[in-house]
Amino acid sequence: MNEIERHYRYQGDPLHEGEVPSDIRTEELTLNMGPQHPSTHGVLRVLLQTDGELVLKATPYVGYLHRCAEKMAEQVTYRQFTLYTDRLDYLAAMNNNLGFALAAEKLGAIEVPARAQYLRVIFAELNRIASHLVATGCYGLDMGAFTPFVYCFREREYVLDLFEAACGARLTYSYITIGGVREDLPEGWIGRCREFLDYLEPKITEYNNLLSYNHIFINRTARVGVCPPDLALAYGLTGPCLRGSGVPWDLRKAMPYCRYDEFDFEVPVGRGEQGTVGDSWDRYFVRLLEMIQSVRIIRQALDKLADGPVQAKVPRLVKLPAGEIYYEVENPRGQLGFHLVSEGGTSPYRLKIRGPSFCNLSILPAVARNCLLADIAALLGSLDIVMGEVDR
Amino acid sequence: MMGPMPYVILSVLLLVLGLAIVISKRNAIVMLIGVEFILNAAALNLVAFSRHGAGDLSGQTAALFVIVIASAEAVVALAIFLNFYHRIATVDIDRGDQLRG
Amino acid sequence: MLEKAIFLLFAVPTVVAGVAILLSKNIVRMAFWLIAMLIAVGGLYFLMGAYFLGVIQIMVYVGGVAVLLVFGVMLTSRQLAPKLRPGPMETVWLAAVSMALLLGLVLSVAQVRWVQGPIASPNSPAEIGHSVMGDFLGPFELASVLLLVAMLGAAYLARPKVPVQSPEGSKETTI
Amino acid sequence: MLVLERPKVEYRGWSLTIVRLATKWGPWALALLLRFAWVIFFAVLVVLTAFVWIVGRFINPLLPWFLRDIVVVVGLLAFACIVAIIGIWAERKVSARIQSRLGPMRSGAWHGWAQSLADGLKFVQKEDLIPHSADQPLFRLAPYVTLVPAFCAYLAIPFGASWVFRDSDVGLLFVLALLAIEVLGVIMAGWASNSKWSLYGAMRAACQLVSYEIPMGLSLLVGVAAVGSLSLIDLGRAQERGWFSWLIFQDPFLFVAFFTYYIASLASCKRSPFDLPEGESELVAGFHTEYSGFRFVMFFFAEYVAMFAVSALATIIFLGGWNAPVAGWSSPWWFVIKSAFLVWVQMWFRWTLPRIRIDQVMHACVKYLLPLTLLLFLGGSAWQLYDNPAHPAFTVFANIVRAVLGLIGLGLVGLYVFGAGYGYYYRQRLVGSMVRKHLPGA
Repeated sequence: MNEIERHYRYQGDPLHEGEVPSDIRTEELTLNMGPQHPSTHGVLRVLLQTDGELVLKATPYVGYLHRCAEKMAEQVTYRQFTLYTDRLDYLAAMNNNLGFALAAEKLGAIEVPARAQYLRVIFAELNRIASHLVATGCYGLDMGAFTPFVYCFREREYVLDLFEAACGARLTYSYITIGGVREDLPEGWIGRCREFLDYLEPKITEYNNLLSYNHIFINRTARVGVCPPDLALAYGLTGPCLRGSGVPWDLRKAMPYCRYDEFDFEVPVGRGEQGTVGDSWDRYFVRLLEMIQSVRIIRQALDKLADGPVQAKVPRLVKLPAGEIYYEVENPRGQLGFHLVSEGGTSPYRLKIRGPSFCNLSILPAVARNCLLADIAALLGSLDIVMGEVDR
Repeated sequence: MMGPMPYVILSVLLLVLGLAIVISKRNAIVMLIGVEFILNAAALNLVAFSRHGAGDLSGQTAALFVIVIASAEAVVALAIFLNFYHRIATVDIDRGDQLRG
Repeated sequence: MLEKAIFLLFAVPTVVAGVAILLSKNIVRMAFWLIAMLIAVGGLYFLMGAYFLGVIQIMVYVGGVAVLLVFGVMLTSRQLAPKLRPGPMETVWLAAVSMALLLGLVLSVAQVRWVQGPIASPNSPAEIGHSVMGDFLGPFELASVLLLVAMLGAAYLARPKVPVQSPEGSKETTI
Repeated sequence: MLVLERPKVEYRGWSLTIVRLATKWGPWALALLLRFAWVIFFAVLVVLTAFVWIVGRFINPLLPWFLRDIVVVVGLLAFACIVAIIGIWAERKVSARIQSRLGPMRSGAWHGWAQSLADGLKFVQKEDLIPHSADQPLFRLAPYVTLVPAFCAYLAIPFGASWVFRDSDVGLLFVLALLAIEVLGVIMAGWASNSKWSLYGAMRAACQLVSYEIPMGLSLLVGVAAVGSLSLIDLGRAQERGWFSWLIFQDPFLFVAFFTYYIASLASCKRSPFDLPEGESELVAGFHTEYSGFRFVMFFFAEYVAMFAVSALATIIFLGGWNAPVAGWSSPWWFVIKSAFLVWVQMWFRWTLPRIRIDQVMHACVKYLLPLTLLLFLGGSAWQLYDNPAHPAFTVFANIVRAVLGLIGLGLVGLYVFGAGYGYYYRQRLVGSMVRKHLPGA
C-alpha cells in the first residue's frame, strides 16, 4: 500500500483505518447521482458504486450543459465572443472576460490604458469575492447548513449591485472587452466599493465563527476527500483546489498579468490546520482567505486608480494578425486558458478553452473512493465546479 | 366478561400459523417471523392466564421475559443470517448444509 | 359486548397477518404483516389490562425487533432469494398437518373446564417491578446475562474482519 | 377522420375527491356556516346537551363518558393540527429571521400567518402521484403509519394536572412506544417508493431512530427514578413547588440528562443536525423523495407533531410541566409555552448547524451518548438512595447542589433573555450598515 493508496482509504475513524466500517458486505448498488441532484451543482451526473453507505467508486459523466462554445467562436467576431465567455463560468464572468481579452490583446499587441488595467483588477477581484461567496455558501448548504448560504448570497448581492451600477448587468457582464473596459465608472462608485470592502471584512470572521470552526463542519470536511500535493499536481488541479493541497501556485504571483505585480498580497495555501493537507476543509478555507487577499488587492487598486481613458483605440471590428497564442489567467476556480488560433480574419480559426472546473473535476474518481455517501457531497462542494465551464 | 377461552383459541391459531410459516418457508428471515408468531402465542397465553386464572402478575412477568428473549434471539439470529448471507449469498437455509465455513 | 368487539378488532388482524404471511411472496410485506400482528397483540394486552406489557410489546417488538427484521430483509432480499411458496405436494401435507394440529389443540382447549379465578387487579408497573425483583429475580438476572451475551455475540458476528479490497482492479478511468 | 380526443387522465386518491367536493360546495358551505355561525354553535350545544342527558338518563349511563372522550379526542386532534400548522409557519419565520430575511409576509394579514394554510390548500390540490413501480398499498399506507402514532401520542400527554385524556400508569412509556412506531412509516415509505434515495433515507432512519431510542429512554428514566412513577401526571405533580423543585434542578444527573434527552430527541425527530434520513444535499429528499401532494403534507405534519410531543415530554419530566416558576400559578399555558420554547430551540439548531455524517451519528450514540446516559441512570439512582431523611448530611449537600443548579438554570434563562434583548435592541447594527442604505440601482 503506497502513500497515495493510503489516502484513498476511508479515514473517518483512526481505530478502523484501512477497513470498511462494517463486515456486512451486501451487493453493490449502482447509484445515479444526478444530473438532477441538489449537491452536484448543476447537471453533473456521478455514477456511484456503493456498498451500503460506502462509495466504492465514483465516475463523473459530463456533457449535459454542452453548448459548443468553442465551435461558436469560429463563427463570431472577437468582440462578439466576449459575450460567450460570460456563459462559461457564469459565477465569474468578469474573470472570463478578462482572460479572453488578455489573450486577444496579446495576439493583437494591443496596449491597454493604465486606468483600464486597474479597473480590470478591481472587477476581477470583486468577482472573485462574489464567486468565492457562492462557493462558501453552497458548501455550507452541501453540509446541511442553510444559513451561511443565505448570508453569503446577501453579501454577493452587494457585489452584484456594484457590477450593475458599473455595467448594467448582474450576471453576464461583458464589461471587460478587448482593449480595456466598456465604460468608465459611474459617479460615487468608488466610495460605495470602499464601503462594501469595509463591510465584508468583519463578515468573513462571522463565517469563520458560524461555519469554518464549527465542530460538526470540521468533522464533516477535515480528512475528507484528501488530495495530496503530488496527486493534485498529477491531475492538473489549479486554483484554490491546488492551493488547498499546499502548493503555493498562483498565476497572479507566478506570471503576473494586468499589473498584478504592483500589488502586495499573499497566496494562501492549505496547511492541514484541522486534518491533513489537501482535505476538503483546506480547500474551503483557502477560499475564505483568498477573499481577504482580494479585499487587500482591491483597496490598493482603488488607491492607484488615476484619471485616464478606459479604452485603447481598437477598431469596432477587431482583426488579429495570423498566429496562435495560449494565455492563462487565474480565475476563482483555477487557471482559465484560451488557446487562440488566428488566420488574420475577424474571427478565430480555432479556440480551445481550458476550463479549470473540468480539470478539477477529473480528480473526483481518484479521490472519491471508499468514502461515505455524504463525503461525495463534501468533496464535490469543495472542488467547487461550475457546470457551464465543465461542459462549455 | 370474556373468559380466557377466546385468547387461548387465538393463541392456538397463532401457534399453528407460526408453525406453518416456519415449515413452509425456506427463507431464514421469514422463518424468524414464524418464530415470533409462536413466541407471541405463548406470551398471549401467559397474559390471559395471568388475568383470569392465577390472579397474580406472574404470567405477565413471564410474558415480559418472553419479549426480552425474543428480542435477544432476533438480534443474534439476524447477525447469524447476515453472516450466512455474506458467506453463501443467500438466506436459503437448505443451502447451509455444509459444516465448514 | 364492547369487549368482544374490541377483541375481534385486534384478534382478526393477527390471524389475517399470519395467513397473509403464509400466502405472500413479498418478504418486505411479510415483515410489515408481522408488525401488524405485533401491534394487534399489544392491543390485546391493553384489552386484558396489561398496560405495561402492551407498551413494552410495542416499544421493544415494533420499535426494535421488527425494525431490525425489516432491516435484515432489505439487506438480503434479492433475486437469489429462496423460494417462498411450498410445492403442491408440500402444501397438501402442510395443510393436513396444520389442520390436524389446530383441531387437536382446539378440541383439547374446548374440553377444559375453565375455573374463573379472581380477575387480577389493574396492575401498575410498580407491581410488575416487585414481581420481577421478587419471585422472578433469578430469571431476571439470567435474562440480563442473556442480553449481554446476545449483545456481545451480535457485535462479534457483525465485526469487521475483512480488509478493504481495492474495488475491481486499479485501472484509472480518465475521461 | 382523425378525432383528436383529450387524453383521459385518471386521477386517483381521496385527497383529490375532497378537493373536488370542496371546490364545488365549499364556498356555499362556508358562507352559510359563517352567516349562521353563532346559531349553529348554540344549536349544536343544545342538541348535544339534550342528547347526552337523554342517553345518560334513559339508555346507558356510561355513554356520556364515551361522548366526552370523542369530544376530547377531536380536541386533541385539532390541537395537534394547530401545532403543526403554527410550527410550519414558525419554522419559516424563524429561519427567515435567522437568515436576515422576512419570510412569508403575504398570506393572511399579519406576517403571513396563513402561509401554512395556503400551502396546505396548494398541496391538497396537487396531483396524487404514485410512482409506477412503487409498492402501491405500502406507499399509500406509509404516511398514515407515520402520522397517526404521532397524533396518538397526545392521548397520554397531560396539559395540566387534570387536563389529560387518560392518565395511565405507563403514560411515559406509551408516548415513547407510539413515537417508536413512527419509524416504521418512514421505513415503509422508503421501501415502497422503489427509489434508491428513498431506500437510503429509510435505512438511515432505521439505524438512527432505533439507536437513539435507547439514550432517549434512559435519560427519561433518570427522571422517572427520581419521582418513582411512570405516570406523567405524577411526574408533573412532583414539581409543583416552584422553580427549584423542577426535576432538572434536583440533582446534577438530572441536569445532564435533560441535555442528553434533548439531543436524543432531536435525533428521534429527524431534526438537524440529525436530519440524515431526509438530508436534501445527500439524498435529494430522503424517504419522502417520491411523495407529493397530501401524502407529503402528512410526513410534514408528523414531523412537527412529533417535535412538539418530544418537547412536551421534556417539559413534563424535566421542566416542571404545567407548573409555573412560582408555586401555585400552574396552568396549561405554562406547559404549552415551555414546549413551544423547546420546539423553537429545535428550529434554532436546524438553522444553525450543519448535518452530521451517518458514521458520526452512530459513533456519537454508541460511544458517547449511551455510556453517558447509563452513567447518569446509575448516578441518579444512587443519588436517590442517599437523598432522604436517613442521611441528613447528604441532604444538606443535596440542597446546596439544588440551589446551585437552580441558579445556573436562572442564569441560562437570563443569558438567553439578555442575548435576545441585546440582539433586538441592536438589530440594525448587527445586520450591518449596508442593509438600510441601498446602493443606487438596487
